[in-house]
Amino acid sequence: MERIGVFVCHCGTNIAGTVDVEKVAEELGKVDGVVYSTHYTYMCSSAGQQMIEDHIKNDKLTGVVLCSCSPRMHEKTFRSCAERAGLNPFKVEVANIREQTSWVMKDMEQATEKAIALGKAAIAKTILDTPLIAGETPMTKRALVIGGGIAGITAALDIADAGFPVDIVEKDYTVGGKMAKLDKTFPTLDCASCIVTPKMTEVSQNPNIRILSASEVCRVSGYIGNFEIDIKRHPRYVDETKCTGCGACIEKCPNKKVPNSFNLGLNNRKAIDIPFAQAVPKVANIDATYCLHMKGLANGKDNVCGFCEKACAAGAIKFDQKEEIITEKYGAIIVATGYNPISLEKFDEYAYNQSPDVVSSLEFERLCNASGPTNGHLLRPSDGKEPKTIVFVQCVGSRCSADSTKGHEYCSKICCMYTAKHAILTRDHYPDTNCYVFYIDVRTPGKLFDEFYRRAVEQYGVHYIKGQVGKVTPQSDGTLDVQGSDLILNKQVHIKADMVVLAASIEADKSARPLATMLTTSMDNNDFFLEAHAKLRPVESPTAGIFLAGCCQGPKDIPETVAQSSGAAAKAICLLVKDKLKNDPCTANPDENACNGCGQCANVCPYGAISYIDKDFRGPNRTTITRHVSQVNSAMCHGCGACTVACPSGAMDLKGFSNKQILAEVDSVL
Amino acid sequence: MTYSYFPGCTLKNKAIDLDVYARKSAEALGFTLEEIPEWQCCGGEYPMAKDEIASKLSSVRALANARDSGHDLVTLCSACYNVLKQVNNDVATDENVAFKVNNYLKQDEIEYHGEAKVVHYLEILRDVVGWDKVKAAVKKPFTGKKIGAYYGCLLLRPGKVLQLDDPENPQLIEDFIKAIGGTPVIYAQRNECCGAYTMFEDESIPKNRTKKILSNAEDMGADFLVTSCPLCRYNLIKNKGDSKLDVIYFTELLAEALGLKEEK
Amino acid sequence: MIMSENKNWTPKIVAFCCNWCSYAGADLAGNNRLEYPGNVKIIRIPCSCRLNPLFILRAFQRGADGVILCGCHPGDCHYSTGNYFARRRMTLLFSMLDFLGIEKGRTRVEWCSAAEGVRFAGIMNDFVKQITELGECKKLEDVRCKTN
Amino acid sequence: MQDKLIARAKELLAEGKVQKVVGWKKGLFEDDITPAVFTTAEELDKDFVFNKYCKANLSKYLVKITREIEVAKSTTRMNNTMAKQRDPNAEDKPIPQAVVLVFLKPSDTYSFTQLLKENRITRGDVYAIGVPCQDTLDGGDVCENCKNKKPVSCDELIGIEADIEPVESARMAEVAKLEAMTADERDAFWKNEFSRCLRCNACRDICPACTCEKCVFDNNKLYTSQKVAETNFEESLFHIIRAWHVAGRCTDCGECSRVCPQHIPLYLLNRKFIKDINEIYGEYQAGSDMETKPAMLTFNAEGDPETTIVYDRSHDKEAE
Amino acid sequence: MEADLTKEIILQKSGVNPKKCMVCGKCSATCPNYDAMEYHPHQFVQMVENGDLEPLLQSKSIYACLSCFACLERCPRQVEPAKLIDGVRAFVEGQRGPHRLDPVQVPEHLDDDMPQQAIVSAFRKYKR
Repeated sequence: MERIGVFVCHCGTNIAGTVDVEKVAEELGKVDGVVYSTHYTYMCSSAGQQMIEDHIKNDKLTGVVLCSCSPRMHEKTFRSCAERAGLNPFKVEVANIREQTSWVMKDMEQATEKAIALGKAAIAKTILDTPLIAGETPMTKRALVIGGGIAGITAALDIADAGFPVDIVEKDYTVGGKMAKLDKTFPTLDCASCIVTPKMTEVSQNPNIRILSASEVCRVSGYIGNFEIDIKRHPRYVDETKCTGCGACIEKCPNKKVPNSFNLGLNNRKAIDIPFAQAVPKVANIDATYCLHMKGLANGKDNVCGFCEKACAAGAIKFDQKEEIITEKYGAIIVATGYNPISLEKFDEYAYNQSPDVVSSLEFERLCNASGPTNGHLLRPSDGKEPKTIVFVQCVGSRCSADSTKGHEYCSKICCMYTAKHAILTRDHYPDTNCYVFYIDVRTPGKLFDEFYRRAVEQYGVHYIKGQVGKVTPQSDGTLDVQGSDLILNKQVHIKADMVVLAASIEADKSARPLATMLTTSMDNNDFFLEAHAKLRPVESPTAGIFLAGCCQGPKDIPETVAQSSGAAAKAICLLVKDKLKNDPCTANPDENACNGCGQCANVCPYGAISYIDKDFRGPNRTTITRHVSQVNSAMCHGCGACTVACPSGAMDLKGFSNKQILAEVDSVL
Repeated sequence: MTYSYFPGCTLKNKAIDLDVYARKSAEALGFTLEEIPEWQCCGGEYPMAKDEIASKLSSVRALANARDSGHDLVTLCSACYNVLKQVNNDVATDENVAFKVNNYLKQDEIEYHGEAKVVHYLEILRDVVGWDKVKAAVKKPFTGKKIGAYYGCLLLRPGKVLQLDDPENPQLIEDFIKAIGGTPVIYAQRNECCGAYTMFEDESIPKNRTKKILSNAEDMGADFLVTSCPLCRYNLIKNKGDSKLDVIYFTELLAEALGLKEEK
Repeated sequence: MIMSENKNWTPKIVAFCCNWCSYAGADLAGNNRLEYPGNVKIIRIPCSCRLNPLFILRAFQRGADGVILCGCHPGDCHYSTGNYFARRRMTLLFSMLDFLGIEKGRTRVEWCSAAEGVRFAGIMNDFVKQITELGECKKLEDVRCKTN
Repeated sequence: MQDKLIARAKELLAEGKVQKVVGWKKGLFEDDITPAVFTTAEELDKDFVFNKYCKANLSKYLVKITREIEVAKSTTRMNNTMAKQRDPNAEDKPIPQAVVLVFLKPSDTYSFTQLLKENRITRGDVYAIGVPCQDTLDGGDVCENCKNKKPVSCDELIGIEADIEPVESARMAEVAKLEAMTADERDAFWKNEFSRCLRCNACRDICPACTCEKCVFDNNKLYTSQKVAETNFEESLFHIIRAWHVAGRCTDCGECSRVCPQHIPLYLLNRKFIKDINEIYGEYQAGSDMETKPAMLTFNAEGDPETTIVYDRSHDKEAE
Repeated sequence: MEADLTKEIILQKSGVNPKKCMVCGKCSATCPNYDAMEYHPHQFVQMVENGDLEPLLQSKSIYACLSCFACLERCPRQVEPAKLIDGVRAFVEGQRGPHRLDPVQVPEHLDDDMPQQAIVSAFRKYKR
């Protein structure tokens, strides 16, 4: 038999002013199951709490009902108060007779009537409250960072700094990502490599961080605190542990005709190569499709070439290296898969496929970059001459309508600024080179952004033209006839350009969607990862234990990316410091005996917390019945209750908000 | 393999070559063009206005006819291709158009909802015959000839509807040129308009357009141009001025390459 | 429109409120001392998707004259997708009630955020007004279950 | 046709492909025909019938029968393991395999598929033969305006084609007629219908979608188990909730109305849900395949209308 | 006829929604016959949207469109200006008495090689 205690709070005159608290206490005292009922000026005061504790002990209360302010205000207070008195905190319910009664009514009679009704509901609920113990799951104190760009690097360093081991999985041969390819950064114009490469070295030297380059996540299982991940390590045909990065092999390699992916194919590399001088790990890799020896092996000849092997003092060359899959456990995952520029195939009115002098902005970065194919001298790809006129085109593939088959609907956010940067750098190094920028709008929200853009116009004399380019016609003399519109002067302009630079829309990396599927986390229809809450939880994914950093969540510039990465890292650390995960006990739990295993509930669960197992049940006369029944992982369940309504047999119920309880509340408020 | 064939007004006299060589080559490459009975002119220009129904009927009749014959409807003239395919798309996708069109067609007891498939002759070469087979059949290859493909507008746009090739970076005619042994010359103006029918409005329009196109093609080193549109060909030749570029129908080149040209 | 027999009749209304938005919105309405009738009884649920049609029918069965569900605005659900399911469920349920001839407007769904205290009070006042006009709910109640 | 089916059933029994046959058995009178399980050729010859009175949808019976087969398997499995524990080198008893042959009319195959989709039937235990639904079969409106005559997920078809063009049918005419009434008329209509309800639960017990291990109306753990009915709303509640629970899962087989001793047109409730789902969220036929999700287990964030659409759509004539 | 009705009719005819336009100017940038136009594709969109129709109805620009679909193809917002221009043209043709191109004028343009295609197309564009 339940023994409920009711405590009505005056909250000074806040409640007592409009509600006849004595009457409330008296009326609720009469309700079945209530053994004690009283009222007091301030229940939340230490005296009030002491009073509650005493009565729990002395009257052997099995449940406590407070008629006071909103549960959102003091539910926690009173629950811990009950806990101190040895009562299960989830046997405490709060009737909201301040915010939802005394404060919204003037008529005392009605207010009192409502307070009583709410009180009765709370009592009914409390009687049906089952003592809940928060479940615990162990925590693997180790984080996985997927993607080794500036986002991944920042997050990894922060987590490692907090003393937790971190693995970075990077599909490329080196970390550094896009930022390592950039020349300068806006709006401060400091050199990208100069700020990112030290970070890369830090990563490589940090004892808490392990870099898994040339690797990909290929299977995910488990849940927050206990993820189990398969990582596929692609062969680089060089033993990472042995290679010193001396580069002797590269000098000896005879095959010079291998497109250099780090320079976006703007120049060639050797079949064995190190992406760039500051690569991390600084380890050579062999491009199997071009390596003469490996081609030989393919045709059953093992005597072809092999100079690199001979040249390598460390004996690091491993032609027979195979791809391997390693399995690791992690407590938290940070997704930092980054972005790529959109393919320009579909935009050939700009003649990207027709002329090497039409380049994407990222390619332009390489052309300006000291470690790039031209060693930092801005020379156009076709004939290596200095361009005298450059046309920049904004919004290529950005801001297209939803029904467009070519581009994306969103604004890529960074193009306006890096184009201003490109123009400024060009004008700064080559004052006699003219720069034209075709723009729709110049978007510069950000610290010192608009100032930067104005400098481009006023100080560096970059010509900004409000309009778009409609057609680029390459000429045999190597120039490009750029036909565009100038909406301000209302005329069609033709510019004889030496180079055209296309601000290609940035889009989520191709690996993102399959990864999201593996992680059972949501994406928007642009393949950007969805945040748990657009405003309040921007660095968390809806799936517990998975956090988002950088452009995988949406277009961002470097400072934003770094900020978000540190945010994600902080969130991950908050998780990793815990020895055990206390999960909210108000979770869904199915009644196995009533469960049909029909699968409806799993369909509506946003957290993938519901799975099915074949369970043996004892049947009549010594039979065994194996039934397909649903199981809720309380570590993953957030307790929304969507499943309880999807369940036709009512087998699925929600602790703390059970069907019975809500029905009882309904009955008692009416 | 048999196709319903819609020649279109021009191929019956001014552009005889386009038509005759197409039929010959088709036979040589193992497919037949079966001219559909009593076809009417497609109108040359796709009527864009939503309330234009009557002007779409001639196309619809041809399409319905093809559907009944059970063959795909093949065209040579870019304009016919464009109009037929766009109208077909309208009837198939726009309920309002379909409804009104079928009201018109009631009296001649036709009901049509876009079942037929419209293909261009070049499409057959690419998708059915295959470039390799064409290459194999070539007797007199255009070796060393630098040929510029002139697509114009009607073969490519609107890309969403026609879906013949990438409207900005087409390969179709270039592949054709390779197949007959020539060397394709890529020039940016190949998919820009020739001026179309505007000579009636202002003679200078096609002149300017032609100048731009030919100079670009010449500049990129083309010996001559190939097209599938009589109107384009007319404009380009009429207004060529001092340019020495000739413009030839692709079927004529094909026939020549296949060694069928003499026997006319 | 049905006239209620006893003149001192006031409608009984049950409001199911999502803990994360509209319940907080109700609190905010309180903080701002925005009045709405006391015959609106609020029941807290974790999410609009927790609302089982059974609860609504039960309320009517027990003599409620109107039932309203308040959840987070579409896209803002604390559990990211809950209110989308709730929306579909309620659409179909309400349609069925309409099919059975229950007057329109005895049931309602409103999206109301934690910041919309004013709106919450407004919604409640409006709903009470609407139900008062509709009068006592005769079609659904089940006399056996009537307390008092 | 009947002989064909019997012959084929015998064949399968003889080959040992199946051990049980679920079919129809003639009763006292020609027209009272009950579902029955046959195990021998003799029984088949003696009692098996297939005629225009074979209305019963046999799919639901498979739940119980396949469950029995599975129980036999799992019991043996369990006993084997326990035996192993007692004596490591104990001999494993063979797992008893059994397959049941069932005859399904096109409409019934949808219920069958839906049950498979919800893991209520073990596919491997069933050999399903699709048979024609005699058009003479008089199932009232449900049959006259049927959803589809195209059989799905059968192992074999006798007397019907695999892909039959969907039939033109005024399936929603009756629902629409009701929708066209005023609210009060509708209220009166249903009060009158439900007033006859005995709460005999026949509709629930026959329904192929109602295969819950424990029905909410029998589950004393919830406050929902109500047996006797005194006032009209009791039934309304029962029938609304029942319709609600099968919404998106009901294949519109019409068994509920067929078995109702009081001839309450319950199928109209289900069709109402189906109509709404089709019109608001796009065409969906429960049990037409194993993959597609029913309307209430998915959503369209942007596309879904707000609940007010109900009142915009309502044909209620009464003055606002 | 007052402007907004005219606008309504034109939008109906063309099936274009000018509100989708973000004024990027791609259409006018891409138009091969820009210089022959007094009002340019992007202006058509904006002027129709603003109900500023008289100038358009009076202008020769409506006959300068080559229907080459380049603007329609390249418009990032799928506004399809060509259809709008043709809508205005069709409206004007619907209103006027005499044809823009009277059959009697045709011969002066004719020559032996002119394809029928040219004439029928022209009639479609310049005749009611």
